Amino acid sequence: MTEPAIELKGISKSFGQVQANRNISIRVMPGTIHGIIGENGAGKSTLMSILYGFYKADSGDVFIRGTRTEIPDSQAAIAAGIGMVFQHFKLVQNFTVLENIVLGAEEGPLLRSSLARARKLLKQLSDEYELHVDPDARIEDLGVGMQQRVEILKALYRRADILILDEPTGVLTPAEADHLFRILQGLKREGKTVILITHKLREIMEVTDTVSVMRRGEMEATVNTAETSPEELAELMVGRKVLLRVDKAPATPGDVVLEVENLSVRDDAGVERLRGVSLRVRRGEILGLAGVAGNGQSELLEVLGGMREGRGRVTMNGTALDLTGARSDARTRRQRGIAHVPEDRQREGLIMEFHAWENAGFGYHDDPRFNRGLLMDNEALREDARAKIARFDIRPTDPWLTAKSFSGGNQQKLVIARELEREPDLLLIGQPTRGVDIGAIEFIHEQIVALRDRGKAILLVSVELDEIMALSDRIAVMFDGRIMGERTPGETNEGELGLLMAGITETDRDHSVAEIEANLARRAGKTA
Amino acid sequence: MSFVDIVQILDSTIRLATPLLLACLAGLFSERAGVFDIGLEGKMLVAAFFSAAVAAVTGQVWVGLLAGVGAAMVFALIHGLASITFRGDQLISGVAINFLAAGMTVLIAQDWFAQGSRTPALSGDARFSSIDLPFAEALSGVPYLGPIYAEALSGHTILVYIALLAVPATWYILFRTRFGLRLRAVGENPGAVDTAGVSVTRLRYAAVMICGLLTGLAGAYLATGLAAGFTKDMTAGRGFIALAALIFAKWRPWHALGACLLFGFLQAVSNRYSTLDFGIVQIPNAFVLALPYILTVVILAGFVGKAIPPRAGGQPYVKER
Amino acid sequence: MDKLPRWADIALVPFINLALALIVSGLVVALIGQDPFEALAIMVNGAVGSSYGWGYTLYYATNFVFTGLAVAVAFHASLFNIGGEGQAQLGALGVALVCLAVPWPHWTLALPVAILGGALFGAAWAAIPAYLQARRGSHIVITTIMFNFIASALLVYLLISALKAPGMAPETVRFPEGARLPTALEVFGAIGIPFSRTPLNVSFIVALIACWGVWVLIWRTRLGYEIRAFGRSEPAARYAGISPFRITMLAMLISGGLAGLMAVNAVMGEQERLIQDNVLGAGFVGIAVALMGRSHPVGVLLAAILFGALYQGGAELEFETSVPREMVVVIQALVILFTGALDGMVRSPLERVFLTFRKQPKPGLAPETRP
Amino acid sequence: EPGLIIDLGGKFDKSFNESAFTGAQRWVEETGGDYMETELASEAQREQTMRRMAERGANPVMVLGFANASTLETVAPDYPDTTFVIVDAVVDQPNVQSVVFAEHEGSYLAGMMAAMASETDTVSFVGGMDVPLIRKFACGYAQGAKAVNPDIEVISNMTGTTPSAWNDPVKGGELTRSQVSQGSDVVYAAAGGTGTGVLQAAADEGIMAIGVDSNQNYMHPGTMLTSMVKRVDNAVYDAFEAAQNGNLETGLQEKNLSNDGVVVAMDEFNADLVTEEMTAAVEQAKADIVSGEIQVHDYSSDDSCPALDF
Ligand SMILES: Nc1ncnc2c1ncn2[C@@H]1O[C@H](COP(=O)(O)OP(=O)(O)OP(=O)(O)O)[C@@H](O)[C@H]1O
Ligand SMILES: Nc1ncnc2c1ncn2[C@@H]1O[C@H](COP(=O)(O)OP(=O)(O)OP(=O)(O)O)[C@@H](O)[C@H]1O
Ligand SMILES: [Mg+2]
Ligand SMILES: [Mg+2]
Repeated sequence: MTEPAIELKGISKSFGQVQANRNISIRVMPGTIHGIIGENGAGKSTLMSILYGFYKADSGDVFIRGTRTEIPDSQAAIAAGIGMVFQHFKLVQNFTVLENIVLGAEEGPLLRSSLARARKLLKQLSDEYELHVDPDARIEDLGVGMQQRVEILKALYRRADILILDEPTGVLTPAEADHLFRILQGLKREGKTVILITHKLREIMEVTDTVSVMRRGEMEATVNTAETSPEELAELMVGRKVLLRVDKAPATPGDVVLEVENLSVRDDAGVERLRGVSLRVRRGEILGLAGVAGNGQSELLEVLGGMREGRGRVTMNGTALDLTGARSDARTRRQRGIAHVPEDRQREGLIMEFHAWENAGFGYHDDPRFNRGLLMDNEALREDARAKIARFDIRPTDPWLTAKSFSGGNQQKLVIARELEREPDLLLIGQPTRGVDIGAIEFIHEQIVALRDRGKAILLVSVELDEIMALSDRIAVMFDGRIMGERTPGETNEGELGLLMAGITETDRDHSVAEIEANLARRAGKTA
Repeated sequence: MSFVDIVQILDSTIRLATPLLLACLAGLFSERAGVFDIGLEGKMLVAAFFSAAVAAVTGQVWVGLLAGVGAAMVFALIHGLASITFRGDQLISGVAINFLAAGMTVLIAQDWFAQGSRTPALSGDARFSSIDLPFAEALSGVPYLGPIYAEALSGHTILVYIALLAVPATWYILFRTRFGLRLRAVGENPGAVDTAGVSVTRLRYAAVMICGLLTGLAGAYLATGLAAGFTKDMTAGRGFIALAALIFAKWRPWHALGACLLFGFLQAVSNRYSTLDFGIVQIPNAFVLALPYILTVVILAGFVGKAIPPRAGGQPYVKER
Repeated sequence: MDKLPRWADIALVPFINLALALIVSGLVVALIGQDPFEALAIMVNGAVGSSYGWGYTLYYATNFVFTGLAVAVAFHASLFNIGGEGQAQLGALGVALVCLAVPWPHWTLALPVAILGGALFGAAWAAIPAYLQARRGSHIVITTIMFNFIASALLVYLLISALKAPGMAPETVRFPEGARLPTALEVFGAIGIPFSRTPLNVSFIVALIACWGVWVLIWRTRLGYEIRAFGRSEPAARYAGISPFRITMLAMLISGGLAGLMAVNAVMGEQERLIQDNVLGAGFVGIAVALMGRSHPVGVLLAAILFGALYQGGAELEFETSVPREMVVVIQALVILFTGALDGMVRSPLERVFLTFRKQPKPGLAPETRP
Repeated sequence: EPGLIIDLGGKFDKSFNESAFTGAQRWVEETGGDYMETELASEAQREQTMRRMAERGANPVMVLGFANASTLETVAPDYPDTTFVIVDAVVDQPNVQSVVFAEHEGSYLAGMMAAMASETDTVSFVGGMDVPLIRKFACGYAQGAKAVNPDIEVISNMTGTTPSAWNDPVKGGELTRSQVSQGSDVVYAAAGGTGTGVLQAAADEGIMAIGVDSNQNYMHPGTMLTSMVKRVDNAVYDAFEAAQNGNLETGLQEKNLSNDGVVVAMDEFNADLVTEEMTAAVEQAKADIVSGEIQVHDYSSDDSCPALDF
């Protein structure tokens, strides 16, 4: 029997209070492609960073080709034949491809010979694996797909025979992804071992031999891909949890509050994140936006919330909103009746060093209620905070505590209390229960439904499918900056949504993989 | 302005540009590695003092040079400890180093020599003497280029030529060696260096120490080459002009030479003419002296090309959040 | 949760930092052959041992309060304004122009206008670096350094040309009698308390008011709230509709204005004419003061008095012994080094100590609490 | 107990301040007396330093340099029981003694020597801060040079317009080199601490130099033609002495050639450079100036100079 290429035993790792990996064991056989899936924050990247020596595990052992190996740093991992392509590329932007490839693997103190040799080897590698890149191009001039090839070449140049790819397709167009998979198949044929982290079930089904599912820092299961189905994986990934029951009456939608037409957004790096999104939210309904993180939901919330500029047309109660310029800011949005619970409460929703009472008015601090002339009426703010703390059962109840001394759930309640209490016409709410325990989840869900029942419009973004299912009156699924389709909770199931989230539509399922690819490529158009 | 004047001004330009150039290259190494350094001034100052003091005591300028460089490297080490090991604020550390140098040099000068804040005047072997380049005499007859070679280029101290040679050397090290590649990478994306299995800390310390070495040479040149001894605050803002030159040069060695020569030239001109009279406009001396700073602001404002510092500059490298 | 309890953060850490700075300073004194304890005694006695010492200590402290508050306000917006020196120089110009432009009949009329002049000029000098930072991304530290040099060149130019008084020195004529600020000697004298002749003047009251004003600004006004929010987290500020441009500009204008106010004390209160070197490095001392005072007006006031005492004590030390006044510069440097740059050296071991005294984290918090 | 405030540049500036310091030391040695001394740290601390001296009971309080004039003007009236002595400026207060020197006369002699020593018929002058006082030196120097050789060229440069010009040896050296390139072979430095750079550059370039204030001949034997010594030391000594004897006068004290307030230094360090002819000419001119036969124009009397354009 052959030794596994990699075997991890009992790996644990925590970052302060967060246990990112807990007692994880996994075996990967040589010459296979092994997939790892799991929700955002499940601990996939952490596990692989440990394997690559980037982080040190708190406990556990690593075996490489049967021998126990210490990996104190990346140097050791490279020596053991491991290469890694990080989720966020580790490339020097203003270096050429060649320079990036030889960095850290130079042959001698002078560069010339290293570069010459690398150039030769690069040509060889790129012919062998269809990894064509211009060795003299600067990274900053390359598209993400190309940059990724450089990362793979970097690993191959270091003679890696175990290659780890962390969400390699998150930033790729379908065509590029397809190309990547062909490369991976090529590597596999060469006898190399590939570990592929992804959120996209379609990719798992298509290229992997075995697949492991991680959930909340633990290893749920490892199965042969041939013996499983996307539906089963989706269920494993999301967890066999009791479906949360939210008591809610059927929606009675009224007028359209928010109307988004053909909205497009580029991020700071110039990558198109939203590609012509259109949707409507009515009074008295919850529109749930499902999708894997990074498919444009965050950007949509940010544009609507006034944190980012965009192109297209957005109307609120019939009048258009500025999408660029001074009046596209969050203050103006609030004045127009939009409240926003941001996805990242610690980075955006709260000032962690502020007291709870200061945070309770954050964003509404210019409200006349909290001001007396030039001065802020701190007593009024505190009074208001105390009321919110009581009504939303935030614990501890001391408004003088700083936000960072509250638990995640209570921090979230504080934000939600602040935004809901304004009785906004439209509530934008992102990941309302991320990292929040069951009691708080129920409470938060009740509050959201109650707001709906008071005739307000709600746009809900969540990566938790069951949350979307439980709360939404309509569900739209986002993939790659577009709306893939719309369903109503009663007529769909997690399996179908999971497939949509992976970019596979109903019609695709009846066709062969190749046709799906082509279909996707066509729909994606020419990007990158 | 006659040709002789021009040769003279060029001669003076080279002398005045030398400390700027050495300090500028020093900053270039440090900042290219991602460690901002507004403490160039301070390191130059301690080097100026220790080189002059030790040269005065031993009578040997080379021993003085060693001491000056050593002192600057000790200060560089402090900056490294603060900004690399303890992940402190690099700017605040630089400010502290400037003050520390300003105070310490005077304290020690007073303690050692009791001549106010100066060292005894250096003479003979305690000072760098000028050296003539080969054929300077023979070529001086050649029209135009002859005098420029014989009088402006030749006849400086060895440190001037070291500084000039340091430019191609810096270029070579940065762009043609493994060390240079890694050093530039660590200033742009330390994560890339770390994941490539190379120690970010070691690289940054190396860069900071080279910075110390070069500022040491700069300071030693001031006190034992250009002047003949140390006087209080004798760097007189040259460290900041070097910083300005570094930005002006957009962190590139040959451009640094150009920028330092330009700023040296401005000083040489302002030394010679108390106002610049262009017929229609008269530019007061104060303005000529402030020109390096003004030019830097203009560059920073992005009106003349954009100066993009190394991307990871100013931030300590933290692997885990 | 905070890694350190609040008292440790605002008192223990600065105390250890300061102690380290003073210990190293003591070593320096010992190294140059003086008895550090004797030196300390001379300094303490010289700074606070008489009304003369107090007068000078508080006079210097007044300067440092203004420059310290300037740095502190910018710090709250997480901007590092090291241009206090230049802004104070410009403030001096503003104050001088005000004092010279009008034959002031009485200081009560001159003071408010001079305050305005100093603040406006200082603010104007901060406005350009602020704009360049907010709109063009030029690093404010570098631009403010450059502006320090440009300010002193400008002042030199004016003092040898347009503003120069007859005579040899590059200075303006003396301000009119009506622009003289009452000194502590006169104020205390009027109520029968003897006080030495020192430059301590009513500007000290202005400084106290400025402390209070900054406190109100930062902790009581909407603008202060926004400055603090922006300084803590720019994404959060954007989420709350706080304009980064507006806050950067306003924080720097206020900071520059405060630095400019220093001139009311130094130029109007003491020098009574505009001279070239009127700031005396107080702009830089402000950095140390703000760092030590943890950017809180009360802390700034205390740190300013400490530094005022250091300056006055240092002058006495030089007078009494052969320790040059630069000893003060060394102490100042060490305070900046230990409280600013080497803070982590004290903080991280301390955090570890506090962590071991605290109970271990509950096992597996966030993940497991879900069904 | 007398008090002495050393001005910016420090007591070892080899020049003006050092001269005063030497005088005080001589007084200590000769009388065994004691005096208070402090060094000015910055422009802005003049007033504090003066007041501290006065408060400490120093009497007389001696300040050096014209830059103290406007400060002393306001400080002196506050201490009517203290006598102040100021060098190089006139302060019109009842308790102030103002000591001024006839620098133009001494510089005249220096100019004569320069002209006689010059082989290129070009001599030069490096001043410190560009103020009337320094122009007075330059003007006297030019007059002396032209008296010897009417066709001689006199180049004059000032180091700067601010007090930092007193302490910038690097710039002093640069100015000197530039003058050498214009043909000068004797340079006269009247620039305080900046002068050390001038004298150094002259020695490096192999031309002759003339020092100022203190006798600087010893600094570069072989290239120092002479030094135009301003007996600030005597002024200090005399003031301290008079105060000890209780007969310190206030008002104006003029120190000139007749009372040896200014002299050109002759000693073993410049003996090789000074010809007998020079000595004779200088002695003659000195006698003529003292007798009034020669009138040396004082620049500061009307802000103009017949022999030199600025
Ligand atoms: N450097 C770090 N410091 C502190 N916490 C961290 C760090 N890296 C990861 N975490 C936390 O550890 C947990 C697991 O993170 P990890 O990045 O491994 O998840 P993931 O499964 O890769 O998620 P994603 O799909 O979003 O990439 C998360 O809660 C995350 O916030
Ligand atoms: N970002 C943080 N920084 C520092 N301490 C934190 C942070 N987040 C949480 N804590 C501390 O850890 C404790 C537990 O936090 P956690 O969010 O895991 O609580 P929890 O048990 O999940 O509570 P809840 O049910 O309210 O979410 C908190 O009370 C808080 O003191
Ligand atoms: Mg990940
Ligand atoms: Mg929780």
